[in-house]
Amino acid sequence: MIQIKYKKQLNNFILNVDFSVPEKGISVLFGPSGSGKSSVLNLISGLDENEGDLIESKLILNNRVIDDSDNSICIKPWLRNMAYVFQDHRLFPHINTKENILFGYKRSNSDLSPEDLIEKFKIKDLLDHFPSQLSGGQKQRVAIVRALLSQPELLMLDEPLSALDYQSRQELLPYIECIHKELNIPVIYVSHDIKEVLRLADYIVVMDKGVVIDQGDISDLCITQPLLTQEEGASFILQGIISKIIKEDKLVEVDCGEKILITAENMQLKQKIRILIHAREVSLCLSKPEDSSILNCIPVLIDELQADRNGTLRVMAKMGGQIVVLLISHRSADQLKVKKGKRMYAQFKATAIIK
Amino acid sequence: MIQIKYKKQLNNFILNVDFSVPEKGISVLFGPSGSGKSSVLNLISGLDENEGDLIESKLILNNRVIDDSDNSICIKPWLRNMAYVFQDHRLFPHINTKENILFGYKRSNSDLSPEDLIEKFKIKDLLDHFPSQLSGGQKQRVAIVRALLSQPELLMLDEPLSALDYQSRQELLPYIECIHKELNIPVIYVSHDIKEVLRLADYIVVMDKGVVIDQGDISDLCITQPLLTQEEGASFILQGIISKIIKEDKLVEVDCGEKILITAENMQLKQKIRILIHAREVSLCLSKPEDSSILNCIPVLIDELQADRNGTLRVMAKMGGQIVVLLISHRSADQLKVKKGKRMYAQFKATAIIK
Amino acid sequence: MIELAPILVTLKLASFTTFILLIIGTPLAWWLSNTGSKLKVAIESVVALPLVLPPTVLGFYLLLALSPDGFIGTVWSYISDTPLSFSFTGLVIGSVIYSMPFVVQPLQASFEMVGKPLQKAAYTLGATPYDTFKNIVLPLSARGFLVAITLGFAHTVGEFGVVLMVGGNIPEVTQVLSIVIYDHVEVLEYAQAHYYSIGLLVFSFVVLYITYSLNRKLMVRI
Amino acid sequence: MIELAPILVTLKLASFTTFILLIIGTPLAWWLSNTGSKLKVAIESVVALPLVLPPTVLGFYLLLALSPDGFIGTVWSYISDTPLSFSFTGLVIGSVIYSMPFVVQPLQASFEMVGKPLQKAAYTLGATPYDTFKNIVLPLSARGFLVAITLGFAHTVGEFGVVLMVGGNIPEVTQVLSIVIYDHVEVLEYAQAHYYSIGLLVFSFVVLYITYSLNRKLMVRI
Amino acid sequence: KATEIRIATAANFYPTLKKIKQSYEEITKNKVTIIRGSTGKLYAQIIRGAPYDIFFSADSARVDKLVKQGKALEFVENKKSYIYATGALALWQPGADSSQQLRALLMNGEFNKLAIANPKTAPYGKASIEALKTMELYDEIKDKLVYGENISQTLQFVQSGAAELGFVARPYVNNEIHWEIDSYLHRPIRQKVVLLKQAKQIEVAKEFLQYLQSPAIRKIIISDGYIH
Ligand SMILES: Nc1ncnc2c1ncn2[C@@H]1O[C@H](COP(=O)(O)OP(=O)(O)OP(=O)(O)O)[C@@H](O)[C@H]1O
Ligand SMILES: Nc1ncnc2c1ncn2[C@@H]1O[C@H](COP(=O)(O)OP(=O)(O)OP(=O)(O)O)[C@@H](O)[C@H]1O
Ligand SMILES: [Mg+2]
Ligand SMILES: [Mg+2]
Repeated sequence: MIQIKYKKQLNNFILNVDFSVPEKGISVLFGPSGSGKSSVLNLISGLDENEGDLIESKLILNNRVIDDSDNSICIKPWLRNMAYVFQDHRLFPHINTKENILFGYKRSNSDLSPEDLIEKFKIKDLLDHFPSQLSGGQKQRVAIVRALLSQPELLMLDEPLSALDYQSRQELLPYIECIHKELNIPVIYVSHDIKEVLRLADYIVVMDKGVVIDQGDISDLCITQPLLTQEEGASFILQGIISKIIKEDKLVEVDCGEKILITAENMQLKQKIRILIHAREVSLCLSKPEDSSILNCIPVLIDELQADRNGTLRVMAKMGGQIVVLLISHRSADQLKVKKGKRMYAQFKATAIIK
Repeated sequence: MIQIKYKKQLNNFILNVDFSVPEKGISVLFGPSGSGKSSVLNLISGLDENEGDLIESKLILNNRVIDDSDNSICIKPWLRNMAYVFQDHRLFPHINTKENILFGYKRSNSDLSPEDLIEKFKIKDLLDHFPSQLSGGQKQRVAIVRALLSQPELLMLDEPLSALDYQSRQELLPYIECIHKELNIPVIYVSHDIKEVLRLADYIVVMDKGVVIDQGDISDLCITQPLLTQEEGASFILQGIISKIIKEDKLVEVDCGEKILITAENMQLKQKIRILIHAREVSLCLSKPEDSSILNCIPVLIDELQADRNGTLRVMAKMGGQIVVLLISHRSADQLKVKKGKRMYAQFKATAIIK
Repeated sequence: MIELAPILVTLKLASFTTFILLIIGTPLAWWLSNTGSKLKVAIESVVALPLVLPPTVLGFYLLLALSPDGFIGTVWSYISDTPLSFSFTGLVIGSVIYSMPFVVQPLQASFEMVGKPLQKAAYTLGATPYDTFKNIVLPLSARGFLVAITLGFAHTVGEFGVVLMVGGNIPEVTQVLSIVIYDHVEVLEYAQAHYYSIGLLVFSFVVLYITYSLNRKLMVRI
Repeated sequence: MIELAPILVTLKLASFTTFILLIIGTPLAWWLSNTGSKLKVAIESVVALPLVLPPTVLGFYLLLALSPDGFIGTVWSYISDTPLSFSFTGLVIGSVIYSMPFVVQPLQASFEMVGKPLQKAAYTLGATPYDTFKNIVLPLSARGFLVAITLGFAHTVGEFGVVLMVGGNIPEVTQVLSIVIYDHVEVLEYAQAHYYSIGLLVFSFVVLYITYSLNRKLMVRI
Repeated sequence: KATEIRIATAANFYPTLKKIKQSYEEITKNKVTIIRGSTGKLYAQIIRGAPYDIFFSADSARVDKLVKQGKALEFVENKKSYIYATGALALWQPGADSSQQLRALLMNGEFNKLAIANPKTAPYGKASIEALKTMELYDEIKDKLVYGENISQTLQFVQSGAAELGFVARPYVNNEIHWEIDSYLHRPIRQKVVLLKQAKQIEVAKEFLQYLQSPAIRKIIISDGYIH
């Protein structure tokens, strides 16, 4: 675990965080604007300035003590070997894209291939351009490549995709997902885009007003954590094994106790897979409708009913050993007489987020 | 109409746009990163620098010729009375938030109330802070208020919400929607967030590689325009009149030929309303299921089947005089024998975007 | 015995010169930092030129120019009856020319470093270029102004080659402190020279110290 | 008759001085622009101080300091046998002290304007402060260096009070162009003075013109 | 009523002139303002109308030139200029034991640097070179020479210890041990004074010049170390 503990006087409140994130995978720092996310990254990377305001600090990465106010340890930022993609890019204006991305690369023993990343991030055409000649999204891509190429022990990304369009995001997200797998670098990712968070996060730390209000695995938090569910509503994660590949329809059958169909490509038979489904996309019915366009309809056992926002009900149901979550209106709940212990059918389309 | 025509040599391609946007409402400029959106705003606001590269220009706003290369007209930027929220904020670093937001206000005959906007954008606590002491999202809010307070004849926003969390966005979106209604200012909005676009746009201009590849009313483009449908899929807009308010369930009944139920608050009876529904949230069935949690199930007449991405079919159906769009898999289409002229039921939940 | 008159003349001269330099130098530096004109480089060079001439020699040429049939003197005679040479006004003109680069160059550099983006933002908010300059560029160039003022003022205080030549070292009119100290050293009155020098150094140190402290506060705020 | 020796001595002196000033001034300016030390303001003030003393007077004090039993001279005698006064080395020391603020101040101002954010970005990419300074701050301060070099160089070329006092006007060793021109004016050989002056001006103009043109290209690229 | 006259003087005569000014101001109530500078600089200024009444030059050449250019007024019987003093040279080192020792130092070349005034601009410098040449020392020691811009700077060179020896104006070291250079070793250093055409106080200035020639003043000049 990476142990992170900081206490510091900020502008209008005290930042007081004490949390750990796994040394593997993507940990997302999530929270409203001004909650202190960037401040935490600044502290971790050792860039914080007003040392006078720092009350307490402790940072341990790979069993190496990096910050420790008790023992007056504070490794210099350039020795921390952490890369940081800033919210405001900070490309060097006097050198072109190529020199920018090679800046960290040249200063590390990085065994990554610049060509490879240049390709993946589609910046080949921009190599000769100076930062002032790049669009917002182009800057953001260049900044990510620059950070990656330094092959850090910890990669921090502060809303790295916020200036990118859907298409570019879709192209980059898989790559960001791979970073920690391929390069084995833990990633701390700051984002306020819930979709991005749900897709990328392995571990989530939720901040508000300078303190950590919640943290845990994505599979736990995605169901009920209010800030995470406010936009897309609750969601849940199913684990399974691919049991069939239906190439012509671009579908795969996943065995998660029950067999479900989801849209997916480039999968292998027997592959383990985790999928995230939004509760609002699941509906409930008493009998298996034979004449619906909805592909999945699986038997579930109603386990619990909880009040959700806007007068809807959050229904937790069991499907084998796994939990299915769905949202229905009070009206439907009444009509269908949904209650604990009842056997019903959960109906949902083939779209799901593959994690 | 605001007539906009520019031709200019950019870095790697020629920007060549010629389009008009309505003098009312929000026109969204949409397109991938690097497609030239910011460049267009720069040209409109008169801030473009490399005049040598400008080949042609024509800009007419409120019957006032602002740019016209044929007649060598090019009004100075400070006389255009257009406000611009830049992608990179550009707050003045030497003055505090308050002085920043009043900068344009003092230089206009604005009859807006600063207090009001300070309240709405939640920046009261930040008034004494200098830009360097603000978080990314805070800067973005301050920049919007600064632009608004100058009460321009045209407001341009370049991804103004990209650094904001969901909650803040939700709070600001209604206000941005109101700008053109309350202040009667046309707004040109650059965004790559399709949700934002669908919600805000009245008119859409789609750009790619420096040219306008599509433009039109949101209700036309949201069905098939590939860039608009790539993320959330196709959607469609229904018009209707509120026929009933069910307060306890936070639902309203809308009469759009058929009666449908949607989640909504603060609506009035007889109010005209436009709602946007995502095609993927609509499913098709042969008979009206009596035992489903899905609230809306309305009879439709299948009109047309089109191939969509990922092997799905886009089905256009008629509901009274309006069009309902839905996405189903080939498999389901086969099972249900969906074909033109068939009467079926469209089923969807009560969630919809109110425009 | 410490005389007050030269101190006053010096302060007056340095203040006037710095003031005039700011008045002339600011727009000039602003123009230089913004223009795309081909003249720019030539004018930049001309501004820096007086520097390379020894002060006394520059003074000599200024003396020629300022005298009633010299270039500047002729122009002046249309404005005023009193001759320029050996007058306080002449002294100010000489100092202004000589100290010009010390003011223009730091200003220009800092104007250029403020950058276009913020100026553009101001334009869209209805600020004219002048307004933008005054309210955005100027305050953001505070550091440059500080350098310009210190270098300009101090250089005028310390300068005496030009002053001696153009002014004629007339007590209470054009005799400045630097000349007095110089004279004391010349006639081997070292004690007096030391007094003045130490006084000048202490005074300058205090003034500079206060200025830089203020500047520091200023910077921290931003 | 135009003599070459003083021109060479002048160029040599100005080059050496500017070079040494850059070597000393750059780290000093860097330190000043970064430190939070209380000494900062005091040191800033001390650097600017030599400016306010008339050059000849400064020269006089330097002469005292450089002579074999003066402060600097004593230290020097441990390093080298040759005395400092009336030597080219002494001249360089004098010029360095006198021209210091013209180099340090513009550098400091431009270092400060480069700003922390980019430096921080470089740190996270593994660049040490020195590395960051060299590869980020330095190139971004090109404008400041240009000002520093022009002011420093030109000022050394034009200076002659200190030079005269410390150098002893020895032909081919410490006799610089400014003194030669001055001497010609002094003995009413105006024609020669004009030749030298015009030559110096034209030469300086050409050099400045080229420098500023290069700078312009540089700026456009960024 | 008190009238002010402005007297421009070459640096070397300044100390003596100050004494003269004192005694003059005591007896006349007129005010004398002394402006000192190098002869060349003062000349250039006078040509361009500097508001001085009287000019004490360090040499005769530049005064003669002024006279020729019609910048001078007559003040004594058909004379437009007047030799107010003839300078003398002295070899000096601070704290020397005797003039013989100084002489020996020079003759044996036992020094690193010998300071003289700039022969090009200062009459004392020119005379120093002449003297060295007459003594046939010049070629030997010319590489050891350092040049003060004027005679007082030369003195400072020696005083500061930067140069061991120096040829200075005798008035400066009149009260200290020095070796007086015989006046036949060089051409006389004749210093002239003129009444300037642009003088504002011609009468008072004439009166001052009259007073300059009085025996009491002559005594002051001579006792200060001038030959004449
Ligand atoms: N340099 C600073 N000095 C004092 N307070 C600061 C400073 N920078 C930021 N703050 C304050 O600290 C709080 C947290 O800022 P921070 O930038 O960490 O927020 P954030 O969570 O990254 O927000 P966003 O998503 O908007 O970027 C804010 O209220 C901000 O005003
Ligand atoms: N100053 C400039 N000079 C030359 N080319 C430029 C300049 N600024 C931008 N470009 C180029 O013009 C193209 C369009 O840039 P623009 O900033 O308009 O894109 P954008 O649509 O706003 O993208 P984003 O969504 O990433 O901000 C890009 O390819 C960019 O490299
Ligand atoms: Mg942030
Ligand atoms: Mg853009």
